This record gives sequence, C-alpha cells and structure tokens, in this order.
Amino acid sequence: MKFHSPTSFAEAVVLAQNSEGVLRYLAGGTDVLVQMRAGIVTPDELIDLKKIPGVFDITRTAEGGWTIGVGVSGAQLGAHAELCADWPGVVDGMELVGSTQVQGRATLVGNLCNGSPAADSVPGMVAAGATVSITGPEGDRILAIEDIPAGPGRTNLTKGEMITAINLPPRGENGGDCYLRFIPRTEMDIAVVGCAVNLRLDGDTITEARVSLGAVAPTVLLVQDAADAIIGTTLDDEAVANLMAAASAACNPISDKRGTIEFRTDVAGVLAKRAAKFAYARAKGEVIKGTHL
Amino acid sequence: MAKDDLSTHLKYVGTRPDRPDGLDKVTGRARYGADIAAAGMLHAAVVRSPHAHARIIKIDTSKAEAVAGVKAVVTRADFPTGLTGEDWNLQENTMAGDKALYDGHAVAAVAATTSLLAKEAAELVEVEYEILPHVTDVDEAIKPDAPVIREGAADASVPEGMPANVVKYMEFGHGDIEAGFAEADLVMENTYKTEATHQGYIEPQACMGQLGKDGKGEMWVSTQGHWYIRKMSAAVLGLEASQLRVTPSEIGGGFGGKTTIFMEPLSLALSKKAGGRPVKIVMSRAEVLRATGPTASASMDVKIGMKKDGTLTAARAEFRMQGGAFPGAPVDMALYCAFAAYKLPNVEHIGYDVLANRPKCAAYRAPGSPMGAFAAESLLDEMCHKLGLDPLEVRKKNAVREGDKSSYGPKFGSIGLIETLDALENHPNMQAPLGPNQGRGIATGYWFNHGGETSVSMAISEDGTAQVSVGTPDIGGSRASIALMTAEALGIPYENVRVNVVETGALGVNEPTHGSRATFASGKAAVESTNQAIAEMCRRAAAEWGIAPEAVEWRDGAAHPAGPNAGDFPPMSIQEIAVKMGETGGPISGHHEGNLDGVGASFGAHAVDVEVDPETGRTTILRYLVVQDAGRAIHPAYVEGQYQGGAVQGIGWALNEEYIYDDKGRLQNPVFLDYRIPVASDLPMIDTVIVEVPNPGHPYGVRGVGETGITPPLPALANAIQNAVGVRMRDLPMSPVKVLAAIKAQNG
Amino acid sequence: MVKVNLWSSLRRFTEGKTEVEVEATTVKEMLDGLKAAHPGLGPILDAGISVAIDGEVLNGNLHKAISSENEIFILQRMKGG
Amino acid sequence: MSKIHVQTIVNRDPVEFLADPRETLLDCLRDHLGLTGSKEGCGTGDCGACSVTVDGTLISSCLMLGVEAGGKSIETIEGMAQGEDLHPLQRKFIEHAAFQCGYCTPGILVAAKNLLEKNPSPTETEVRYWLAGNLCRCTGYDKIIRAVMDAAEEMRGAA
Repeated sequence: MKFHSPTSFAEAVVLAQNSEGVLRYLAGGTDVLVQMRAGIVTPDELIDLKKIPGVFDITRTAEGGWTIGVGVSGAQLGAHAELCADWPGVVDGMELVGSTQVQGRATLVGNLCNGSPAADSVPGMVAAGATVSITGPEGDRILAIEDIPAGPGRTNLTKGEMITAINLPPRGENGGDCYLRFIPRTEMDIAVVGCAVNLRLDGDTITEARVSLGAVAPTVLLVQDAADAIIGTTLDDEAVANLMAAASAACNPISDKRGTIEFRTDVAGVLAKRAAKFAYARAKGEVIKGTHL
Repeated sequence: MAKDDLSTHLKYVGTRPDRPDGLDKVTGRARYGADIAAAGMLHAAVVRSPHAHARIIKIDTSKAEAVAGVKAVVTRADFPTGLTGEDWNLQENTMAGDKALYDGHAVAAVAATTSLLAKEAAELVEVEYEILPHVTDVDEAIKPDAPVIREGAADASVPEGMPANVVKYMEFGHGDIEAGFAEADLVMENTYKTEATHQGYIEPQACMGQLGKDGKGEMWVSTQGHWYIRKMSAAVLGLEASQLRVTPSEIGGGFGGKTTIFMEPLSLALSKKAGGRPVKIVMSRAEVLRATGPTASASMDVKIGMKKDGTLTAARAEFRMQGGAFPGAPVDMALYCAFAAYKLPNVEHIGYDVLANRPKCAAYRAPGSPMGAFAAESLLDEMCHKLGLDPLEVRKKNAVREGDKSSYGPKFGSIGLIETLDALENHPNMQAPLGPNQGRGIATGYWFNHGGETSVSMAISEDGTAQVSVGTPDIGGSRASIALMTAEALGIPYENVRVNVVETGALGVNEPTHGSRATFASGKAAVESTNQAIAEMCRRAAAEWGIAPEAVEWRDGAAHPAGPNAGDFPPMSIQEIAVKMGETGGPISGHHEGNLDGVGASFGAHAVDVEVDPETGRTTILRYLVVQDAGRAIHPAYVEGQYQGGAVQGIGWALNEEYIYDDKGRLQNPVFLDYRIPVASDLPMIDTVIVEVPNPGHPYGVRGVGETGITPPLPALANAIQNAVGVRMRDLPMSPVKVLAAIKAQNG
Repeated sequence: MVKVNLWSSLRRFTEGKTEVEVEATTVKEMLDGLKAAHPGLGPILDAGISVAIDGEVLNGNLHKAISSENEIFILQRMKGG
Repeated sequence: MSKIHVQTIVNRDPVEFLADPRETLLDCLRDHLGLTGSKEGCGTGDCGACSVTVDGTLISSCLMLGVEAGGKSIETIEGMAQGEDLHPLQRKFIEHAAFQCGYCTPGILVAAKNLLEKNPSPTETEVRYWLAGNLCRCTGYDKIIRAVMDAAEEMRGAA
C-alpha cells in the first residue's frame, strides 16, 4: 500500500489520476480503516488529505453561510458555537456518528463519500440545502449533497475528483432544523431510520421546508411530498398526519439485520413528526440542545 | 462458633479495601494475553471457513509456505488421530477435519515473522470446499429431514428413532403431572425462544505458545483456567500434560467463554513446526464472535398449572437447544433451573441437545439458567395476570425453603430465597410511581454454584506477612476477597497478605474461575491452608514457652496461652514467630487441596421498571434492582459488581443481543457495531441489595455470587414490557422491531 | 443398601424404575453397583454425571461415604460459567 | 513494502519508529513502542479500549494510522499518572471498585480524563454519553460512572 500526503488539492488530483488499483482517500479515516481491518477493502494507494492547508477550517462566507473543510471532525463542529446555533440539525447529525472517540476523527465529507444510505450526517445536510465543492482533472464543480451518493458504497465522483469543502447556505431568519435517528441502543449503532427537517416560518406558518430521510432507500432521500405536507401550515395535527404519511410513503427500504421494511416505514413517519416539531420550535427561537431528543 | 456470632467478630471480611492489583490495572501496567513478546516470536493467522457446512476436498498450502518470512503452516493433518469423546470434539473444533461445520471454523493456520505477513500468507492458503446443506435454527435442526451434521454423534441417552441431530436426550421429574394439572384452576402453555448470545468479554482470546521437538512446551494465555488449557491442549496435540507449563495472563473478562480451548493449541502446533520459536495468536473481534463459544439458542415449551390463590400444582418443560456442531448445549442446566425457585409436587422435564451449523457453545454465566427462567418466569407472570394475582405474592407463596424437595429432585440445603424476596418487596424501588407506557417486572433466578478441584498454598514470610498461591485467575477482585479471608484468619492487616495467581507448575490441578467458585473454593482452601500455618505457629510458641501445643490459641495475629492454666506468657506475635522460624524448624506454610464440598446455592430476585415508546418499540430502563443471597459478602463492592455486571449482561440478552445468520448460514453481525452489548448511556444505576444467609459449608459463609445475576433480567424485562404496553414477548431479543410489531398487532 | 434416584429417561435401562437400590458404602461402589445391575447405564454414567447427596451436588468425590440415611440423586454433569 | 519513519511525542517524550503504512497507531504504540496499556477490543472503533488523545482530542487509536502520528502529541494511559502519583480518576477507580477484569479501564480512564478537561462538572447523563463508546462487559457501568463523578467533584474542590 502506498501512502501519500499531498500538500495541495492540485497535487492530490494528480496523485489520484495516476493511481493504480484500489484508491482511497483518508479524511478522518474512521470508515477506511474499519474496511481495511475487515478485509472489505485493501487499498493499493491511500491519499491523506489532512496535510492540505485549510482542510481544518470552518469559515463564514460573505453571504452568511459556512464553508467546512474536509478534515473538520465532528468534535470540531460541535465545539463551534456559531455554527451550532445556525445549523443544530447538521451538527447533531454529525455528532451522532459513532463514539466520542470516532467524533475526534470522523468528517462530514467522509461520512458522505462512504456512500451509506444510513449515514447520520447526510440527511441534515440535504435538508439544509448544502452543497459540495469538487475539484478534479476536468476542473472544479459544485454539486448538491443529495447528488453525491450513487447507491450503497458508491458516489457520483469521477476518477481523480475529490471534494474540497462542504458549503452550508446562510441560516437566515426564523429558520430551524433538526435531525433524529432511530437506533436500538442509545448510542453506537448505525441508523435504522434517520430523518432531518429544515424549515422557515413566517409568524406561525411554515413557508419553506425540506425533509430528508436516511436508511429507507439505496440513497438518502429528499422528500418533496413530506415538505409539501407542512408548507403553508402551522404544523397542526392534520399537517403532522400528512407529513407522517408522506414520509412513510417515500420509503423504499430493505429488511436486514438492523430493521424490517415495515419497521423502517413506520418509524420514518414517527421521526418526521418529531423532527418537524423540534425544527419548528427552533425556528421559533427555542434553544433545544442534544442529539438524543 | 455459630455463624451469627462469627459475623460480629469479623474485622476484615465485609470491608472494602483497594484491590491488590488495582494499581497495575489503572496504569496500563497489567499484562493481558496479547501484551506478551518474546525473542524470536512469530505471529499467527488462522484460515477460517466461509461456509456453514462444507466438505473439505483439498487444502493447498504451498503458496503460503513459499512466502518469505512464513515459518510454519498447519492443518488437521498435523494433529494426532484416534481421539474419542470430548477430546475428539475439542480437536475437531480447534481445526476442521473432513468437514467445516460452521462459518468461521478453522481450517489452517500460518505463522510468520510479522502479523501482517501472517495475514497475507493466510489468504494464499487455497481450500477447495464442497458446500453441503446447512441448518442453524434449533427447531429446523431437530426435524427428521434436517441436514445431518454428524452421523452417529448421539450418546446412549438418545432412544432409537429420534432425529439424527439429537445427540442427548433426558427426562426427569416427580409426582403425577396429569393429576397436578387436573387440580389446577388455570393451566397455560406457551413456547418461548431465546437466541444465542456471546459472553462478549472485551479482551479477545490471545496466547503465546512454544513447543519443542522434545514435547516440552510453555504457554502464556488469557484464560479462566490454565489447568484446563493444559489438559485440553495436551489431549488435542497428544502431549504429556506435565511437560506443558501454562501461565495465565491477566484476563480481560471470560464469563465462561474462557474455560475451554479454541485457537490455543494452534500456537503450540505452529511453534513445533517452526523449530520451537514462540508463536503468538491474537484473535480479532470477528474471530471471537464467529468461532469462540457463544451460548446456546433455545426453543422451549412450558406448561404450568395454578390454583386461584396462586398455588402451583404442576409444571412441565420441554426444551430444545442447539449448542453448535458439537454436543454440550446446557439444556440440562436450563431444565434444572427453570422451576427451581418453587415447590412443585408434580413436575416433568424433557430436554433435547441438538446439533446445528454454529460454533461450539461454551459456558456462559449460569449456563442454561437464563433460558429456563425466561420460559418459566414469563409464563408464571402471564398466569398471575390472568388470575389477577400479585406476581411477588405468588412467588413468595410457592418459594422453596431449606429442606424442600427441589424441582430437579434433591432437597435443598440452606438457601435464602424467602429472605431475598422479602428484601425485594421492602426496597423503595417497589413503591416508585409509574407513568404511562411504564411498567414494572419482577423475576427470580437460581444457580447451584460449584466447589470443584482446588489446590492452594500459603506461606508465612520472615517478616510476619503472608503470601497465598492460588490457581484461579482473578477476573473480578478475587485476589482481594482471598486476601481478606486470609487476613481475617491470621489476624493480620489485609495489606500484609499478598495473593498470587500461579502457573500450572506451582500447584496441583485447579478448575477454572467458573461456577462462581473462586472466592468460595480458593477462599475456603486458603483459610484451611492458613489454619495449618496457624497450628504450626502455635506449636512453635508452645515449644518456646515449654507448654503443650493444645494449650496455645491463636487470636489477633498472635499466639496466646489458652487460659490461666496454660501459663502466664505474653502473646507471641506472628512477627516474633516468623522472624526466627529459620531457627525453630524452618518455613511455616499451609496447603489445602481437594474436590471442595459445602457449596451453597444462590437465589436472586430482580425488579425492573421500563418505559416503552409505543411508536418505536424501544424499551428504556428507568430503574433496576438486584437482590441476591451472597451467603456472606467478603468484599461487598465486588459482590455488588457481580450483581450489576450480571444484570446488565442479562439486559443485553433480553433486549438487543443476538446471533444473526443469513440464508447461507453466515454470521451477519460479527462486530460490536451490530452485536449490540449495552453501552453506558443505555442504563441507569443498578441498585443492589446483598442478602446474607450464611452458607454453613464455608468458613465465612460464602455462597458464590458470580452467575445468578444474569438470569432474572430476561423474564423480568418481558414481564415489565407487558405491564407497560400490554404485549407479551416470547421471543428474544425483545428488540424495538419485534416490540413495535407486537404493539401494532395488539392494536389491530 | 442405598436408594438412588435416577432421571426418568434412564428407566429404559432399569426395567422401568427411577429409584433403584444398590449395596454401597461409597459413591464409587454405588456407581459400580448400578452398572453391574443395569449394564445399559454404563455409557451414561461413564460419560460424566454429578451426584447430589442430601441436596449437595458434587462432581467427583468417588470415595465419599454414603449410607441408607442419605438422599441420593444422579444428575447431569454440572457445569458453570 | 517500505516503512515510513515517524517522529512524534508520546506522553511528553519524543519518540520515533518505523511504521508499515497499514499499521494503526494502536499497533505502533503496542508493537513498536512497547506501550501495551492501550488495548485492542474490536479494531473497528466500537469498544474504546484503545482510546488515546492526539493533540488533546480523544480518538480510537485503532482508527488512526501510525504514519499519521508524525508531529503530533499523543497521550496514553501510561502517561496519566505523574510518576507514582495517580491521577484522581485512577485513585477513584480503585476506591470505587470501578473495574473487574480491568481490560477496558485504560481506555475509560483516558476518555474520562479528556471529558473532565473539557467539562469539569458533567452530569451523570453527560458522563454516560461521553463514555458510550467505551464498552465494559463486567461492571454494568454503575461504579464507573460513580467513580468519574466523584473524581470530578474532588478535582473541582482542588481547583
């Protein structure tokens, strides 16, 4: 196995383009090392992105959004007060990945590029309307988060392409988001179902909403019907019922060792309801802390 | 001295001093199985079958052997032939012969200069398999047309005509079962299932073995019992046991799973082939879960007859268990324990030990008892519901007392079930208010405990301190409890006693730290040894004073004249005697060995409050209470630790732990990510009450406390869930997926 | 004479009896007596069993003295975790 | 396969070793530096027995490559006591009988120390969630949590 530590993305792109055999990038490494250990993947080349200047930065953009480097760990995100205030759902999603120890290393980009439909940080980013900046042999491009995963374990990045940063839009006024997941224990499990809701209010009425579901389809879903069920409402009982029905209807899950089709479909609705209520309260200005709501 | 008088005179027993090995274990200094290194040491990797059941057509090791740095490759061809009985089972499990019998069964092993190299070489071993039909579920395996795992494996207990995978069969009971049911006002019968669980010790199996051409060898190993490792390894490899010296490392948990061999003999076989270089083998977590002993899975029919007032009239249990591809599922113990808490005039038990394509089961904390309790204590609770009776009152009404005939036959000696149930009833947790979707469940549990083969030596040092050599590895503080008892007997400070766990060359045979026996058996033998040393010190004092040895008594760490008639001498302290022992006859020591009797059984009762989320099926534990009869708690903090740890293992078994096989018979969850043992945030504090009904068979009243605690959580949680949301779970684990499905079914 | 209680499925080796009497003063004599009187029990007893004497379950202890005063049960071999 | 020379700081001392790029930091600590206090329980970041801090951040050393350690400052269980003086957490773990087999103990101590450095007054719930990635199979966690809370209280008093 060859180990590379490029000091610029340009250098990394050249290394990636010229790589032979199985290539893996090392951001936090918390997925790659597990796969190596289990013998699922034995990379021929490993490119460590953490020596590239700026990859550990969290910066406020001119528009009021955020740019997050590819090396930023969950622990770093959680410690960033302003980011947490803007996008608690996104940060919570990331902080639910693995243990405190995993948080010390795991990154948003790694969680995204691992391509798991159950990735905890992805629904929050999708609901937030986040994008990724990509560089590659053909130049730079920007893609929506939901366009990165191509299926379990696969992404839409081409050979030599890599993500250079995550971009979160400005939070703006009267907005709130929340990510909830269901696991059998209280910690340390892969999501059986995950749901993120991001919304904006005008008075008591929801004017914008994005609802995203994890672990209920081959990729994380952005569910327009679920958003439509609550837009224009005050999240009254009828809207909640419609939201639950729309979330469950969007599910196309499998039965596996972690959950059944029926369970995932039912609980998707339940989580959508609960996440929407917390997002609504946050949009109202309530401070609701915690990833175990 | 009567036991009650004894307790008032105890100075050290019952206190909570720092454990002697505490410092080593908080500084990282303690050496566990994988922490060893030796000059010239090689590292091994094991090739394992990816198939649940397959004939091994051919193994080609040539490519692996050709790798530079590879020093040895072994297969079953390197083992002696002609073994029988359990020795053959152990050999067959250590390394597959004609067939791979489960996913993860070892088929070859490689030793190389580094572990990375060993793993690479292992991948070059080519094994040609003919895949055979497999079966992993016990109810499937017992069907007449199930794939046959091994022809002719049944023992003499199995009558003609039973399905081929039944390898052991038993019936026992007493009274007239049909008359008993006829007498009842309510008879109920249900089927209960438990899935296999793993002991889940955090330290994977690890050892370093060295064996020369002359048949002399050594092993360093993480084990509950190094004499067992010696005997089994010697048997599997055809060695002389005494030529193999086995030293136990510190052990990172065992819970029964480290009472037998898995890969340990491979280190010796590889070493011998590699010119006697030491070979280290460290299992990965996936290897531990796929190929070391989990417990059995069970399918259990239970039928109980009860009168309107709660009196039990009859009970019947028919249990089927698979313990992997070898005999040994603890169906017998499960049946013995199922109804042990209750007086039963009429009872019948039937048991089947069934082979399946799974790893060979190993003991796991009160082997069998949790399954039996889940079935019996669940049905008992269902019947209390039906008759509108208080489940605690019904248990007290039927509870066994000393002298009662047990459900499994013999009468009980001294036991403390009633005292335990009373203590449970009086605990404040039983009065805590419960809200919506919350429920309380109680259940009892039983374990026999065990004495077993034990050999202990102790010696007085020149400065009047004492050292004790025991053969039971310290897993949960037994050095501390044995030191406390020795200090008590000698009348010297706890800090002046050092307890050492010694290797196989230093003592006679010791059974492992199993059967809740370390504090009972090694402790009892340490006290007997100490009494010998005390007798000798009294003799030395008597000689100094010129009086008869019988006129000297020992108390407070000194020899005293036994009374005014014995003479007027100032006490002679242990230090005074010890400092000149070289001139008064030489070393002063004591030794005791035997197959120790006097064992006292331990009953426990648990109460758990849960809240069930009716929308997700998730069970949250609000409070948990363990009450158990310890006989006497020597070091109460470690007794509480056994109660708490046992309870939480039972909680894991009840709620989330399970072996999940796919349709090819491959284990789907051989990682801690998906083999879900409880984590810190899953739990509240675990409240404990230590009941002390002293065991007359032990000098300080010890019963042994290690195992009973794992048993009650399984039924207690099922009972609590029913009280919370009305659904009765009869199939473990009671995972959210299953509980939600049950809630939905109930709601129509 | 000691009275020995067997588990009931062993009655197919003992002409239907689950309680049998043998002449014995030790556990070993009892087991030998059982095998002599009921040869079908041999493989079962040799495979490993425990003996409960007055409620205490023991492995081994072949030379332990027993008498007609004792309550004796043959049980499956005890194991522990 | 060529090895990479790594220079780093472990427990405040400069060290160097040659690492195969496939070796984890845990492998390097144990096999190249003889620091066997950090344990492997799973190799997949699920058990926490290999917990160390790298530049003050708590990580699982089985999920970091040894070759990534260059230029970092690593703290392991072996660096927790100052000479013979135990850290309050170490003392409290002995006093509370907060371990049985002791195998998970080094990782839990390292993780708990990191928690108390960040949050000197954690609630029971905060301690439980912080330590959720440190599996213990012996104790049921009760005495571990009590020991951490008690150590925190003592350290607050001493501060």
